[in-house]
Amino acid sequence: MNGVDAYPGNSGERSTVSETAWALMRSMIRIRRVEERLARLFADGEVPGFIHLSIGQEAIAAAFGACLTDADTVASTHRGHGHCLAKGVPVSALVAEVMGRDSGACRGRGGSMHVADLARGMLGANGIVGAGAPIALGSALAHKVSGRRAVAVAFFGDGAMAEGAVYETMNLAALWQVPLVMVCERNGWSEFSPSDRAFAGDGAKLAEAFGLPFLALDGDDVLAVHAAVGPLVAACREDRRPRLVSCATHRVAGHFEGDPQRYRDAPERAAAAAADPIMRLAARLCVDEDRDARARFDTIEAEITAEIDAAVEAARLAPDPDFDLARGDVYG
Amino acid sequence: MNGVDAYPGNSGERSTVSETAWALMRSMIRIRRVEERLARLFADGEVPGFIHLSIGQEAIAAAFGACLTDADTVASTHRGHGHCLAKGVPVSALVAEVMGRDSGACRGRGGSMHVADLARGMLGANGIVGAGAPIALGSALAHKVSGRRAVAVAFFGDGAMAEGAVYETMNLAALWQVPLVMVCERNGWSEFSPSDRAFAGDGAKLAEAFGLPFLALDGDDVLAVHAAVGPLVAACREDRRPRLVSCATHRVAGHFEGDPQRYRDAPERAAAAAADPIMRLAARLCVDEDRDARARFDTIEAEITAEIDAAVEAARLAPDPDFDLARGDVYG
Amino acid sequence: MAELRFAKAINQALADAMRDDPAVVLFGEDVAAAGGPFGVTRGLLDAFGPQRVLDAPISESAIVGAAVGAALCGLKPVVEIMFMDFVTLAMDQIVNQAAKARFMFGGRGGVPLVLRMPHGGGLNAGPQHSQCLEAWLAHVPGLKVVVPATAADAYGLLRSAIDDPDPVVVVEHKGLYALSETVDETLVRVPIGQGRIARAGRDATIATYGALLREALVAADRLAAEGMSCEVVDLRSVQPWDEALLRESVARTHRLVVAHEAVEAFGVGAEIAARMVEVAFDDLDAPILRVGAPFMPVPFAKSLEMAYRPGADRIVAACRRLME
Amino acid sequence: MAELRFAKAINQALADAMRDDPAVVLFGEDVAAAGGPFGVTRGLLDAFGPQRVLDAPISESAIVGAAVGAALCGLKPVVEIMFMDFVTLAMDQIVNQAAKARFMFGGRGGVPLVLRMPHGGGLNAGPQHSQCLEAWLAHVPGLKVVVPATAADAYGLLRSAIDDPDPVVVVEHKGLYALSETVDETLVRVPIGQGRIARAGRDATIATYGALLREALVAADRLAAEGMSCEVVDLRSVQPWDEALLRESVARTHRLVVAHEAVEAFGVGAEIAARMVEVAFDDLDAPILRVGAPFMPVPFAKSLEMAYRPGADRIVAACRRLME
Ligand SMILES: Cc1ncc(C[n+]2csc(CCOP(=O)(O)OP(=O)(O)O)c2C)c(N)n1
Ligand SMILES: Cc1ncc(C[n+]2csc(CCOP(=O)(O)OP(=O)(O)O)c2C)c(N)n1
Ligand SMILES: [Mg+2]
Ligand SMILES: [Mg+2]
Repeated sequence: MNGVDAYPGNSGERSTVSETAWALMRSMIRIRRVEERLARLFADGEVPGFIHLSIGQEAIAAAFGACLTDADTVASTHRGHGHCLAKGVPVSALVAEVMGRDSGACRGRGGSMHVADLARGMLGANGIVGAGAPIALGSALAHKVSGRRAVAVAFFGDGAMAEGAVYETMNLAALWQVPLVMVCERNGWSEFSPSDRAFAGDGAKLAEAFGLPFLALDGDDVLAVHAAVGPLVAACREDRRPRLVSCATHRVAGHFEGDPQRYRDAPERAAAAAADPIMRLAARLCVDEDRDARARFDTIEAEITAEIDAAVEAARLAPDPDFDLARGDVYG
Repeated sequence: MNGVDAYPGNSGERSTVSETAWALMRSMIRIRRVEERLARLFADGEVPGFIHLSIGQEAIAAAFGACLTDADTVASTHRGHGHCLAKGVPVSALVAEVMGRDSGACRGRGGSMHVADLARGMLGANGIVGAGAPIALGSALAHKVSGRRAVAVAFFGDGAMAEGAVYETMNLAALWQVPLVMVCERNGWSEFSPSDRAFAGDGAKLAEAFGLPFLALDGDDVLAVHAAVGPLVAACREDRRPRLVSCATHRVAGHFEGDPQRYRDAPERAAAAAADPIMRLAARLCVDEDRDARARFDTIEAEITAEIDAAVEAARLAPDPDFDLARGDVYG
Repeated sequence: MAELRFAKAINQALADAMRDDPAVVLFGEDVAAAGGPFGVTRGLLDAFGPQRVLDAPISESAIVGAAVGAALCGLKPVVEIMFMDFVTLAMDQIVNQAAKARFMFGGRGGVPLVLRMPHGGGLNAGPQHSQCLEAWLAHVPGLKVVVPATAADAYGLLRSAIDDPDPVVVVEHKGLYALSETVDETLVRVPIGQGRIARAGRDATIATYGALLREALVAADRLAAEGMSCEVVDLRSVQPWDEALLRESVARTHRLVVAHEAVEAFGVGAEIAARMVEVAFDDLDAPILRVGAPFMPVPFAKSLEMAYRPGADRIVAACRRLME
Repeated sequence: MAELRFAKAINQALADAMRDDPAVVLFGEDVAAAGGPFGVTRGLLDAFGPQRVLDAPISESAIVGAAVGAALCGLKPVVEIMFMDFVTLAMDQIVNQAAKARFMFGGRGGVPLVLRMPHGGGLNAGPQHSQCLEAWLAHVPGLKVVVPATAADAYGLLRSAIDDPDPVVVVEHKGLYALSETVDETLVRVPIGQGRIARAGRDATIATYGALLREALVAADRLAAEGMSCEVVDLRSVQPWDEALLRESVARTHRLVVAHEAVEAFGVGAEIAARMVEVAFDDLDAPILRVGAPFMPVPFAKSLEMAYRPGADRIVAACRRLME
């Protein structure tokens, strides 16, 4: 079970499967390296405000992203870099946005918590916990009313399970029967509190209570998530019904960059780091043992490094956003 | 099973049991007759604004009221007359409030949707669906922090199960472990919509999801509700833990007085009327067959009629509320 | 010419907009099968079907959030908040999401969403069903706020709101729904941000909007009998509001009263007065006076609510004070 | 005399109030174990225990609702809303419940509740973490709203807020938390509704509150160098606000600028200007000018936020305009 051919149980199509795995690897590495670079830029004072990294949680974003098209819509959270990149937001647009440059996805007006790309169905990261859920629901309604074969995905954290808006969304989705996939990323933390001190509920039972099909996944196993989400999204496209997916994962970084994390102990942090979905996939792709795999891995790293280098360089060279233009964009 | 001695399975204490039943009967009749009178006063233009009657739902209020003391707290809804009366708000204070008189429970400033009596633990009817739930939770916290052996009760409708605040309350109650009894009155309607078009969830499963002990009751059987709620409230006083109670009941009247109810068909309305908890208890007390029971019943009716007559008369004679006094009561 | 009820004008605007544009959808609590708590959406479910006219559960936050998401994806949702008091439950979606999206996303898309909500007292509906909270929304960059005073404007402003590429809040006074007026057969759009002179006058300007327009006109009648000629300006929109029109009026009359039903303190009148003092200081022959509700919740009892609500009497008194 | 950080002053006020009155309890997101997102509640869990200092989940509506219920039943809850922008999620409980209870229940009980919430920009926190929404709350009868500008006032106003029998919103500027000041050893309560003259002057009055006080003082310094003598009034409370003090100041200076970080349109300054024009019209030698944020969401990028936020420059410009 440590080879990629175990996935998705379809050894006859080994190469396709393997290509999928490599695509997921590339997607995860891109997210990871972008965020690592953002962390450095933040430390160097090149990223203003605050940023929340999804290091350790890349598998979920990558797996979902791989199952979605531009017509599909995603509403994300404050921890949204991964969702954005996986949904197709170019690295350059994301990096420039987080750095507050005019070339950013939102012309530097929103920053990390508001990266959006409406043309690619990315309805925005969101600074308000839980607020993305009803927005995704509304986009699912639009898909249905407009007769598009598209689905909407709402990402939210385990801490967000305390917000009323998430329940209102479950209920409304169940009543209206729209193609909405609600995805809870259970990274064990709600800001500085363990999430079991922030949410007393049980996802599976909640889903059952609202009659939503439910899936609990190991969110650090990208192949498992992808194997499950592919058919799930396909089914959602067909039956246009809502469902709930719960992904267990780990928040490796602090709540935000610069968070001293005094509230975490060493073993817990070590366990979070050890769950690394990239390392897990690398092991399954035999990156350490197989020379071709290692070469391919290194190539991806190099390409992505180059992509990020170029993005950062371009962002640095980009002008400051224009104030009057911004002011003029309050109304259409 | 049609005699009161079947309740609560304790035939050795027939007379006490029977006294309890009669007390519940009195409580229900008081609620019913007060609301019927309010309906007439409304039709005659003596009640301004709008009023929501709980006719058909009296058993729940009566049974809970009988298990609570003045130290216990209740947060109610727009359909709160019964909860108020059962919690000890005098008929005179309630009627005068609903009629907008200075002698009203709130000096005529709030009306039907805001009747409160803080000294008796009645934290208010409420014009905002779902808003009473967190308020009751807060009072439960106060009981706990202050070391009082008191419980808090939050009433809300099945339509209110769509409001996020109700879920936030469940979660918070489960996390904080406070003595809160959440009571959903499932009358089948959310305003003009059948409640299954307003709430897609399942109460038992929701309770389970949040780890709340759950009880589903026939809310039109006052003895059953009382038999269940007595021990439940007593347990809550001891263990100071939250729980959820779901009471199936029937809304006999319109959503508000004057509602033409075009959205209801005759059989459904007839079924709602037939579920009458007063008639059910009367049958068990053999009011139609037993002459003593009939006499007692008639006495209650007469006493309550007299009480209401007096209350209405007093309210009519009471002065209009004083505007300057009201204006002065914005701050303490 | 025809008789038109205010509520029917709104209904007509919705029907016409839905006929003209398949992207227009309606949702809200009991707006579909029941035709709305005030009957405003009656018949629309039958005319346009359950895909476009949807009943929603009692979830103000998710309802508005869904409208935001739908608006970002090509629909033009028109949402009803049953009473303006309940907007308190949807402020995040309105203020943090709908209002900011266009700006925050770099001007690359907007939220063409309409929120209809009845405000105001007069029905003895008590403190949680009578508030006028439009000043909150007018304070939020990204929102537009209109408050029709006549049936024709109820139609015309709602049509413009639905056409608008941005979120527009349409505030309707509950007390107007049942009132009828004589209107032109052909109802037309009314541009957002454009006021109108409802009555010309020389001695003072009364600026108002919504249900208080009728009171202002009554006041002007009464004052005319006393020899004071008042110009009445119906602002129609409060965000943006027609500063130029009011400026011109004040340049002629040199005196200004701003009247609304909302609480006076920190209400819409404050902004209008503050702005006029800035741009028309030299034209003013008297202080700007405001007529608004006293600083207290809307009381329930008839006598209390009567004493609470501003009307023609207070407008007359303010105008008289201006002439002292 | 001692050095005191603004955040520490708040912490001290909380600790002193909890020591003096066992009814005072704290809750909010991460206020207990983690000591608050800005460190303001650090140490209080250890000092007062988990019965009185509670972490709450991300449920702004239920948090405030719970505070209302607790306040109705004998406790004095002090609740933190992590960013003022999130007050949008709790408006029902604040406005429809807390603010109205005393009035609505016949004056027979109140809601002695304190809501602390940081507002303002300067941290590049973007459009959903930087707003100044105090004008909304000031518009609501039943609420009081204070905005300390100094560490001493942060202590003194919070103590008064906790003593108060009614709901008080304490707005704290995020940018002030880390700043230190020299204060008297003994910190004292500051009455709600009482402003103070932060600097005396002759030619014009600058009325302000919160973080803009520092900017106003800088502006006054600069203008003094040009020969213009400005009086700076720190309002400290915006509901109720100290009309008498400002009236007196304007009677002396005949000119008024009102400055705040919130969006100018429909902001607190509108009410102050409107009221001053009403009561001090004859004293005014120039229009009342307002300095506030432009009508747009708070932008993220450094350059944008810098251009957005009002500061000493704009106050200076407004004062100069007054003298033209
Ligand atoms: C409405 C709201 N309340 C509080 C916050 C502050 N906040 C930002 S992230 C966060 C924790 C969210 O936890 P979770 O949903 O599990 O997401 P995670 O950070 O773990 O990805 C909090 C409390 C916020 N942004 N919005
Ligand atoms: C927040 C809010 N939304 C909508 C309403 C309007 N409204 C009043 S009662 C009601 C239906 C409530 O249904 P339910 O909770 O089942 O109570 P019931 O009327 O059946 O007793 C609605 C929609 C309201 N009062 N408050
Ligand atoms: Mg989390
Ligand atoms: Mg119901």
